[in-house]
Amino acid sequence: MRVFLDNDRTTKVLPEVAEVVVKYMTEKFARPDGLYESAQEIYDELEAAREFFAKSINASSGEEIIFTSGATEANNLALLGVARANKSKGNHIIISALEHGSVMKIADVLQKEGFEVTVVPVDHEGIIDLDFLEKSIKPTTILVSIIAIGHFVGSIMPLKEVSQILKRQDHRIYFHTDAAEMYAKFPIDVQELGIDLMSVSAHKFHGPKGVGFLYARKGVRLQPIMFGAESYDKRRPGGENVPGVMGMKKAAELAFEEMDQSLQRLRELQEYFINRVESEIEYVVLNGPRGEKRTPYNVNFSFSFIEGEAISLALSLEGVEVATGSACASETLEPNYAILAIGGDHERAHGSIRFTFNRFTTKEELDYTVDKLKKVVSWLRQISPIKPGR
Amino acid sequence: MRVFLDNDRTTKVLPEVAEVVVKYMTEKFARPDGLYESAQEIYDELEAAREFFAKSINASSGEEIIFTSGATEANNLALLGVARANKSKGNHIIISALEHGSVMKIADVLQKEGFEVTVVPVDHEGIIDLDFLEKSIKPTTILVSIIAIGHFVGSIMPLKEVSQILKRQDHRIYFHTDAAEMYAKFPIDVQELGIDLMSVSAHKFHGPKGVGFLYARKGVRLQPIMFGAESYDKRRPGGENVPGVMGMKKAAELAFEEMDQSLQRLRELQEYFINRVESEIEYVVLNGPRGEKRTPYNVNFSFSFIEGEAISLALSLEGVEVATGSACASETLEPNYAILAIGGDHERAHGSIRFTFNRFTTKEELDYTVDKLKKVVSWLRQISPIKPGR
Amino acid sequence: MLKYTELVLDHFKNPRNMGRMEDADVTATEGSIACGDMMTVYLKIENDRIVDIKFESYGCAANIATASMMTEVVKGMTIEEAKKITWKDIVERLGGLPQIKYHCSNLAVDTLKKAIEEYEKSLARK
Ligand SMILES: Cc1ncc(COP(=O)(O)O)c(C=O)c1O
Ligand SMILES: Cc1ncc(COP(=O)(O)O)c(C=O)c1O
Ligand code: FES
Ligand code: FES
Repeated sequence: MRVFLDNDRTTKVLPEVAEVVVKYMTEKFARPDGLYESAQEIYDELEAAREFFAKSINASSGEEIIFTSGATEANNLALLGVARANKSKGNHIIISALEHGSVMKIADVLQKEGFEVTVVPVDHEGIIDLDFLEKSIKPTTILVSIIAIGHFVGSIMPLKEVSQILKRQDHRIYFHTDAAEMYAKFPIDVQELGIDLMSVSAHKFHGPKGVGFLYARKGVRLQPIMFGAESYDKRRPGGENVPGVMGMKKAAELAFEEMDQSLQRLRELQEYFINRVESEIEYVVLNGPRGEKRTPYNVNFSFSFIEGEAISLALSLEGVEVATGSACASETLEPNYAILAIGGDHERAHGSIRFTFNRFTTKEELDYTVDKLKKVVSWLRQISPIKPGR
Repeated sequence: MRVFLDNDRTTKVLPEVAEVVVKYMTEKFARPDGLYESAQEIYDELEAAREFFAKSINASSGEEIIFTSGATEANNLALLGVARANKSKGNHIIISALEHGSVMKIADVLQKEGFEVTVVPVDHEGIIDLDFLEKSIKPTTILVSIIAIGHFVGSIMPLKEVSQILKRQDHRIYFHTDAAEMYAKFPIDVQELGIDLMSVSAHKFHGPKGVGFLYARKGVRLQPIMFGAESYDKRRPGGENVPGVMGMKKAAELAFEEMDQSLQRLRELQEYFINRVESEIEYVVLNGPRGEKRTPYNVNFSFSFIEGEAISLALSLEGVEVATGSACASETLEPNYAILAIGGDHERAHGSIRFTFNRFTTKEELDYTVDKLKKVVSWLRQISPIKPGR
Repeated sequence: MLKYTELVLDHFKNPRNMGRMEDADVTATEGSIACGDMMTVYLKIENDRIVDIKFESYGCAANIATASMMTEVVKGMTIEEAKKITWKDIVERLGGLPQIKYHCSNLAVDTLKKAIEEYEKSLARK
């Protein structure tokens, strides 16, 4: 049995989605800018796709959707784009301590470009400190970027509360959220949540790799990060990835159809999984919150006395594929920043394993996973010189 | 019959390529950075793909290949990347008058960032003026970007002569070429041609849209245009488009297999097509060079007394899809800059039609095209108030 | 990117000489939990020869596999021979390791050396 529980990293494309991609690669292959009929058809379909994505988040118009090569590019366009285009208004930016690595890196770059960056801490459950956020706002604050679901530990961020804080200020502050792990899993209403910019990636919800979009509310000024010839969308030039966009649309349609049932079903599975692990394996700590505050797509445990790279490798030899926050598994040999941000120490990061589900994850797969996990953990603990109580 | 002769804009993906894309979407869907076996397999396959592309242009190592979302991004990374990373060495850049719109636009942006840009003119055949190029070099010149095949008019640029000029200088000047219309159609040897950076796009040779690469010779300093988390290639972060890259590889393999025969066959077809048009339609001018100096994939005619948008629309109603340089077909209502650059006037741009082939283009398709063209041109000339000799 | 050889994976899956030794002549521990890797080596020595060796390891797969290989290599060696063992010998026997793992694979040989030192100190005391 092979159980893929690294769905936060990427997901498998569904056959229905692949079919659409193939159709736009091999039949409807024109680009929207030709003068002939097949091109005009593609133009109309891209427009319809933008309308679809706009509707799916209650945006007011398809023009607010900018197709990109994924969420990393969307994050770059949002943060670099807003910061560079609005620097006459201020040079202060706020992000959270649980942003995805791309936002972290972009913030570093903006700092080098002369922007001031405040990182809002999170509590031990991975929820941002709203007071701290409010107090860090200055007259020069132009942009706040808070990830929709806390990186690695699965905490659902209080996006609405953030936007309420921003709306109370005397000046306009743009609100961006990286929703790569939320879109097509949860309902999102950008009006209700007060979101101005939002990043999405198709390969996180069974869509193709290399495509995503940025939602940018009308009126938000953005400086492009790439420049090109006259094309379908001036804010993002280049040959339009029509098969990617149409595949992403199909994937989103399928996801939205099943959204409520999936959330309900996964919530139960998640509880079941957490219960089994906590009752059948000793010395484990759940990283991140429990219940409503946690996405049902994520479970994250630290196993004491053993190391995460060894755990994940041993699990993969049993057919179970997961992620770890261990320093030993990272290129930079740094322990996972998300675990440190929620107050964990190096050891807790070291033994952390992230299990991320998709909407097709089954109870059988999770049972298999727990069985293998028990085996692997007890075996590695046998090898370890560190024993409980010593 | 439907005859697609706008292959410079994009091409149809081959079934063999689509098959590969589907395999990497639905089966081998992991990303290269996981710790489990399926991820490590993908890592190896991406490495092998880089080696393949490196070999295909006689580059010295796979590390010199950076996967991008297409040639527009590759051009941005090359021009913005080299200019911004090397501005301490100089601020002068040279491009040609027949660059693709993306390079033109990027050069504008660099000018706003404080760089000085020289545009090398072309002769009436669309070949760059090497003397002018050599004379415009200054001690502050850091980058020369010359498109491999002149935009719109199909002139093959003397890349080797350009690099010889650059090598004769006292200081190092990087040489970039936008080879989107040359790669996988012609043999390219970056050592022999002295190319330091080269942009490629898969959808120009029956590969997927949304993927391409930049070749960057070892030692060339580049500042990324996007920033992100630890990933497969630091110079271009973001979820790797594995299906796109593997599809591009398949498309290139197929193209390289048939390269010589295709070039030979298309050269004959091109001559046949030009001859038929010139002998059967009056008042036509071939835009761009003849013979060896022209890519066999491009034919471009101006038809006097009539306008290109009308011609191309009328042709498309007959099933023939082409491009035009008419101002009427452009968003900005500007006549095509390539026709002006080769010394044509507004009228010539107005009546210009570009026919671009792919390696599967047949004699039957071209015969059909000439027949429809004759019909359309004579009909539009009947309508036109401008008559020869008046 | 972590890529292990078949032999490394084999030593990881089936570590040789793994576990505690209750009647060891000498025991040494190197590394720390905070640092992220830690190892204990137990030696049984007769007539200056390592007649038995066991290890325990807290760390990644490379850490475990190098420890396992190290025990296999030195078991049966004289103390003098064992002192000449280098980290490079072990890594070569494993068919190589990813470069990023070099630092932690040192630990196996370091811990062995420390155990030998302890043993020699205890002899000197006698
Ligand atoms: C010469 C040239 N450069 C760059 C591009 C842009 O390529 P892409 O569509 O991959 O961004 C094209 C095609 O539009 C082209 O023909
Ligand atoms: C929260 C979050 N943001 C951004 C990204 C990057 O997305 P992409 O792979 O589309 O660049 C990811 C996935 O890696 C993610 O999980
Ligand atoms: S124990 Fe940390 S890298 Fe091996
Ligand atoms: S992981 Fe810290 S030294 Fe090996």
